[in-house]
Amino acid sequence: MNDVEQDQEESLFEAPPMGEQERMVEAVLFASAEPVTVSELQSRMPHGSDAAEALVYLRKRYEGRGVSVVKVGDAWAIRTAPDLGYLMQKETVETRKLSRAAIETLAIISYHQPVTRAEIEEIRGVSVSRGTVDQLIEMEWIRFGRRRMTPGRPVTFVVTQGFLDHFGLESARDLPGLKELRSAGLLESRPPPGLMPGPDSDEEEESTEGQSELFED
Amino acid sequence: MNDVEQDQEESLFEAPPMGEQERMVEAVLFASAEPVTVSELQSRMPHGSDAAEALVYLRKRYEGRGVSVVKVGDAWAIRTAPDLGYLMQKETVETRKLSRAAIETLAIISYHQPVTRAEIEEIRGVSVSRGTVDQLIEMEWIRFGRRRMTPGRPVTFVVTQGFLDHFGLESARDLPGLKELRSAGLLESRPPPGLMPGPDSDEEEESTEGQSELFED
Amino acid sequence: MAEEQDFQADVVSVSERMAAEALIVDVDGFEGPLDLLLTLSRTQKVDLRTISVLELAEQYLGFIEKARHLRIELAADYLVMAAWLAFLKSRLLLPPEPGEEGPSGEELAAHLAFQLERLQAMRDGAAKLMARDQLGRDFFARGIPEDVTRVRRVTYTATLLDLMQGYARIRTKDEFRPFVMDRESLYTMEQALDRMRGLIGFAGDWTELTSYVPEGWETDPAKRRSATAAHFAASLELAKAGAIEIRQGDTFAPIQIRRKPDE
Repeated sequence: MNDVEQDQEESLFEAPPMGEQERMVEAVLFASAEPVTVSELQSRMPHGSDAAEALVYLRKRYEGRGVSVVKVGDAWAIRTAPDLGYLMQKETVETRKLSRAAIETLAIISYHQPVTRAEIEEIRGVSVSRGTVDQLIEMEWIRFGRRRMTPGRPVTFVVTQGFLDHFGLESARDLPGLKELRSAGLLESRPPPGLMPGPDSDEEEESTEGQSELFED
Repeated sequence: MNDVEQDQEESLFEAPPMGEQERMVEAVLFASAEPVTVSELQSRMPHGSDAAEALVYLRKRYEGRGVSVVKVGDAWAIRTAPDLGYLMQKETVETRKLSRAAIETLAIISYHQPVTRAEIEEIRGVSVSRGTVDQLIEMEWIRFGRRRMTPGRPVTFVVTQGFLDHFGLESARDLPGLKELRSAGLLESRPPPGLMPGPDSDEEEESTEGQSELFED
Repeated sequence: MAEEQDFQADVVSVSERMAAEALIVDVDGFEGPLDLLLTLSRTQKVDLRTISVLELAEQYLGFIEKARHLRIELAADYLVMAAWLAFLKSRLLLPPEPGEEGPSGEELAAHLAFQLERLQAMRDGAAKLMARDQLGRDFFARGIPEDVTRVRRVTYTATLLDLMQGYARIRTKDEFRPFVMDRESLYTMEQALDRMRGLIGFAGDWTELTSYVPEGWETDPAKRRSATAAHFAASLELAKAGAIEIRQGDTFAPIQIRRKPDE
């Protein structure tokens, strides 16, 4: 404490060495809750100090470091180097199950591709929300296919390689057909006895037809 | 997506150069007002980084500067050099004035930890008021430690990282005069030779190993 | 009186006497008997390790007497300590009786000295601790911390099973009806009722019920049975409601119905 007082008294007559002044600027910029102007620095430092010059040295010292001395308006502050900004973010990844609507939409696209939104809606019996399609596109599980050569030229959706990778499929043709789903017990209801000339069978044909369109290129 | 995955895989085999790791540690420590543990640093840096080694370099780099890299328990922080405190009047935080009882209780906990309330009372010769302990807990300078494995399983108190940070201690082993006190036998918990009056004579039997548990290495 | 004289004898100099009086005035300022003992021990001006516990005990007892004399109310623990010190004093002065149980006077005195020394050490430690450079006073943390922003990224996942179940769900939704509703070969009474309500307006004359059975239901025996029964039940409903009249000429003769003539 006495040493400090002595230093201060001496400094009335002789400014501290530039290295010391640099230390002072460094400490003040670090601890201050707001950017500090040169005149504020000057007023805090012992008489005879040159805050502006000390800043030049300090700035140079931090060049290429993890933090840098930056000008904010007419004041100065220490900030994280821009290229390290990502370290200030802590990413927590949360895995959630895809919604039922998204799974069904994805299933229809994978079995019927290329398929238009109107067709998806017809199969599902409910409208398909934009968010659901966007989500699947964002996940890179579906993408836009060729436009349908019908009035309005609607876009079609097809599944991506990322989709096949995720589900461990070599091609969308590897997806099990309705008969297999049924024998695997995945169908929730029995068709009524007789009278069901298999909407599945013609659907299956339709789907392979659709897929062939895609895969034959 | 694929690129990111590739990057991560590569980084398992190749960490960023040590100079870069030092920058990262520097950026993270500068950004935080609280001490950051090595494992926290490690988790924020790319795979394969060695935060502990980068810290050694960084600490050396800041020797003699206006701010320094200090160890606080098992964490690290950047703090201004104490000799420049006089420049920081503006930043000075008014800490709540602690009562003599609170200061003594804090000292006893820091030198004797883990220590039970009965042991503190035995040392001070008076009962410890609830408010005193509450205040120290509220200031985050002490916290509950493990329960003592003696009848009644009393809770113990230990000092926190915040305490070490506040008093600029690397660990509780660096408490002033700790060695002398220990060699003088003043940190031993000597059971009174019967018939001694005490504030809580019925709880006195709990006094057992005391600080040795923490300080022995 | 004699006790007071004892106390006076202990107080040697004027300054010490004044200190003793100050102690009395401050009696509430002491943090218990141990604190008082520690303060009194300072008058011995020796290292706490070589303190005379006997002398300290006498000082304390004298202090308590003085306080009593001045009618200062002392907390119970001061009096407990006084009684204990009086006991200690007697142990220290008198040789132990043969076969006496418990710790010796020396052991008790040593522990009291230890307690005083330990308390003093903790006070010194506290003073040294508080004299250290402190965060926010002598050294400082970052003034503008750049907080870590927590980015929560949500990834969605699904399994092949989810996908297949989803597809199966859609493809079977149309087919799925409760089994009882599944009656391709059945004609319900409700259907027949609907049909007959539409047709009955034109039937002013007696008409055979069988002629109401819709096309396509007359040939297949199962369908014909179902449709006939439904229409018969429906005609009974209509007759009950007073919409039609119903008759049968003979057993197994054709059933005939007609619209009920307007009154």
